[in-house]
Amino acid sequence: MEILLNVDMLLPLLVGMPLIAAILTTLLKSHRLRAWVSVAVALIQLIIVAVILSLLSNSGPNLDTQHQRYSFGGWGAPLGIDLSIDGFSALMLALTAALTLVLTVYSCYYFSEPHSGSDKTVRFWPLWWLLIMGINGLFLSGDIFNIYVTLEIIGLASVALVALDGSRAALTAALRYLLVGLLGSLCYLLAVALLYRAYGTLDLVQLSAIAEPTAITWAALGLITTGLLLKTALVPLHFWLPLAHGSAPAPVSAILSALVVKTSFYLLARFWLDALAPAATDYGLMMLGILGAVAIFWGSIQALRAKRLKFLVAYSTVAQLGYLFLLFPLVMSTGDTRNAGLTGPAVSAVAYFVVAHACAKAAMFLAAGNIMRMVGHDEIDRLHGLGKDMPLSLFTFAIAGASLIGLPPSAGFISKWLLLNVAIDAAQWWWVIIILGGGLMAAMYVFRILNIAFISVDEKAQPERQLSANEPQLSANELQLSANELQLPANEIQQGAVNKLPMLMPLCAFVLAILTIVLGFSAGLILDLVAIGDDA
Amino acid sequence: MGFDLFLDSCIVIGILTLACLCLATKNLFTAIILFISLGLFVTIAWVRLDAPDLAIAEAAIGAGLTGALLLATWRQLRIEPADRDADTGSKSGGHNVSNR
Amino acid sequence: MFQTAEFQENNHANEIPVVGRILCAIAIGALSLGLIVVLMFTDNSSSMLPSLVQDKLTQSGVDNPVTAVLLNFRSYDTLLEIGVLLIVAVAMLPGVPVGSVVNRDMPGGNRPSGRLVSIVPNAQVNPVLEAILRWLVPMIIVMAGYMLWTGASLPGGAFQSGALLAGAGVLVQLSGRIQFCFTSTMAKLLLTIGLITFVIVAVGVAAITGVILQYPVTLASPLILVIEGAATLSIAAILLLLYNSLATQTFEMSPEPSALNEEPSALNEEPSASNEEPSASNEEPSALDEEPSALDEEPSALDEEPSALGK
Amino acid sequence: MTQDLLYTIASIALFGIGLFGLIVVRHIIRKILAINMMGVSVFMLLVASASNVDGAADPVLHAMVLTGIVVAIAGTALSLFLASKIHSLGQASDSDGR
Repeated sequence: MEILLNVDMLLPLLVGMPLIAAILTTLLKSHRLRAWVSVAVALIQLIIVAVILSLLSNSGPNLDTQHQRYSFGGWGAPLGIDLSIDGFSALMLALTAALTLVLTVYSCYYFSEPHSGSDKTVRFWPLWWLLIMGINGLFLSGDIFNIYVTLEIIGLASVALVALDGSRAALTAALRYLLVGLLGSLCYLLAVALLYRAYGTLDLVQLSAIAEPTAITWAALGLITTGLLLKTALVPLHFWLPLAHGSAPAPVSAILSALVVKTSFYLLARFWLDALAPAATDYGLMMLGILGAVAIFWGSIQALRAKRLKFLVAYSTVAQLGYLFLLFPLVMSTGDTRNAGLTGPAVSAVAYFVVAHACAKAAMFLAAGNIMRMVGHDEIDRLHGLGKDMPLSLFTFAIAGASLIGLPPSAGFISKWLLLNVAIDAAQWWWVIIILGGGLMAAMYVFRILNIAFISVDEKAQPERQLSANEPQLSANELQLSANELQLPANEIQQGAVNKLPMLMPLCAFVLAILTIVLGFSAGLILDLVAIGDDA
Repeated sequence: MGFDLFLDSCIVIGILTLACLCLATKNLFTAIILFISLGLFVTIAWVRLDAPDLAIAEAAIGAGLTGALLLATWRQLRIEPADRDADTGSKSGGHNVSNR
Repeated sequence: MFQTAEFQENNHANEIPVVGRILCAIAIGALSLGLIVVLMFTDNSSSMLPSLVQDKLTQSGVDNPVTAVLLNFRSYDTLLEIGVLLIVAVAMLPGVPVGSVVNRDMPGGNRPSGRLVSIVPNAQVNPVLEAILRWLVPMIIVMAGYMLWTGASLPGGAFQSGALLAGAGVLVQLSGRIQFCFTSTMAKLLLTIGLITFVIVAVGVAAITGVILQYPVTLASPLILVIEGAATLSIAAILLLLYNSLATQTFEMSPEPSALNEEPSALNEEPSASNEEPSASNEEPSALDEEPSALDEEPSALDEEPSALGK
Repeated sequence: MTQDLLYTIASIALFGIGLFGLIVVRHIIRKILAINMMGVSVFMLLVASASNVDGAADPVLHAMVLTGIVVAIAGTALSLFLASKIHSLGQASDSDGR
């Protein structure tokens, strides 16, 4: 068994399966068939990742990283391209596979709505799978130019998915996102050119071995940081995110917030703490942390002021991304973990945070998508009394929100607890204030929604009628539906039957929300995983 | 060596000048044509830099097809119902594209 | 910076103020200068990669080192890159009138679906152009094939010859006689054939050598040619699709799908609109090889689009 | 002053011009042109780096640039497509009165 199943043999499958799915979904004519293929591939992908994880954790923490590489074409690192995996990237892959499965199932139902046109699935599935391929490829890649290609795949596929809606707002958001993405990847490519010029290699491991703190390395690191900050949407460069994430179809918003922005964060962590760690200065690390702190507050304030639910969730992403950047100053002061790759307590805490946020945010976007689907809009002021109509979706929103706030049984709580611990250990008490303050503000914007949705039931009927009057473009069908909604404030499942909201749609969101709770109880699993490859 | 360097300098100066002109010119069509010429200059630069593979690719893709795409889009942007009504083209619906 | 997609040329209202421009210029200038200085005072590492490529060239199955890198040493990059092209192709794929499902967003009838290449029944074709194309297009196709074949040893390869083929397609489409439709199954097969072949070969050689994309040395040369051939077809198809989508977009967006060649008034704008072209292109008469010809038949290619809009 | 240094300097200058254009220019097509210039400048840096090795030029860099050119046209096409679609939607909303 051990001989047959090596970890490295499975790595190319994670790129290959989505690619095959993309080809099949391009060629298949029936959209039912496309959906089945997608679900099947998502399942296979999850199984592969599960096998990889079990093999990795069996081989214990002290494994030789050289064995976890796969050389395409058998050429080996400097000449060919290697895939590599360590604890952090394994965690990211697991997260990707899990989210992909849930979101794929959700998308099957989301895009089957009659009036959206089945034409969309013709584009959606190939783009979806190419995006997954890019994400998997990026997490696995061990070659800086190959990372550029995967970055472009992710960027272009995300843009195409955002534009899928076809509305003017969505297209404008997509175009802006595309320009930002292209600028970001060009900065990255320029840095690759500088690094190759200076060091003559494209391999990440070799680069980390020979990188020196010279001017050209700093220039390259600066360019990489600028380019990837644009793509991660850290605060001064976040201007594109709310519109793009807020205008996309629900499953696309979910994957953009949960995974796509994390890919460029992952790269930043990879370069600052691993590949170019010798060139990372305390000043730069501190700067990233401060920007993160600003992001937490700015994003939260904007979320409090948002008028539409999806924009609130998108601004919440801006805020939550700020926490990730606390990684950099926190690593700085636990000095001994520098140069040790992506391991150590700060990395564990942030990795946990990434997972917690991804699940919670995906759940939130799916819940928002359900609300939009049911009600026909997502304007916060008109969501009164929704809690009675869509209890499961709102409950999902509440659980996910609790995780974002950091309330006890959730994964969000554990991740913030870990971050606080690291901050106190590192004697950087000021982050403690920021983390707690950010949680408080998250509570404010989450409860703002819950308050409107659950408590103000008596005002419900009127806004609903206003909705019908205000939006003349609603078809007769939809008017009928909202009338049904008024007459049948029964439970969610009956509602679903009437509104053609399949039960699985709120259920998918709910599964993700439950996942944040489950992760809260089994934190050890994730922390062990990140520790893989830790030499200590 | 001296002549080679002179030639390279000319190409480089040509590229930079074309880039500036392309962004500075008032007419969008001219800008696109200048960009295509920039692509041709870059093709020559690739030849000078001993990269014939790239020169062919740049001529075909960078200058040729990109130029075709740009011109096709430019044509699309010109087609407007508003333009047809008020064909003076001064300020038609805020979308006066080709403004000379 | 990227506030909205703007189409105004000289809209002074929301232009960045002069001070902002100057500050911006100074900042960018300083950064560029810094980078130049850094680059000037950094020794280039003598990378060992070029010599490594030379060493392994005999095992790669081709003589052109660039082709060897693209399709053997770093073939994974090339695979992903065709994936990039497929993303854009799918994103720009024209809308499909799906069988029984009535879709109000999609125009129904103006595209002859089912066939990749179709002849426009009563197109206005420039006779001179068509005569030229009759000679030029076969020559380009032969040229592309030659470039693909010699890509193993001389400059050239899949991308170049794919781009050439696409260029031929663009010219043919510009002539107005023939139009392409990318919604057919055949077209989709063409768009993906490069990736399909690549994946099949990658997995196939893994069955022999045990490593994905590791070609057996004796088979490397034909396998690379097979991949390149398929990739050429896909690249050409995708690039042509990109042009096609951009050039005929108003078809899809038009509220009235059936309006075709029925509005004489729509053609009236052409003379006035194309008046600027001679004056504008006079500035660069020499630098262009193919653009003048591309512009010449603009009216003939245009006669479809405005009519779709006109009402 | 050698050939590769000349092209290196030019490439950085072109990058600066492109970046400046991207920020300052308003028209969307010009922004796309500026992005393309930046792309060309990065390619130029790569090719200039390739040519300075004694003897044959570095094929790895050439392959990278070839990949980059194809990726660049993909991005350009997508952005032009979106721009043109937004433009035509603007018309549609004008004429439909939506």
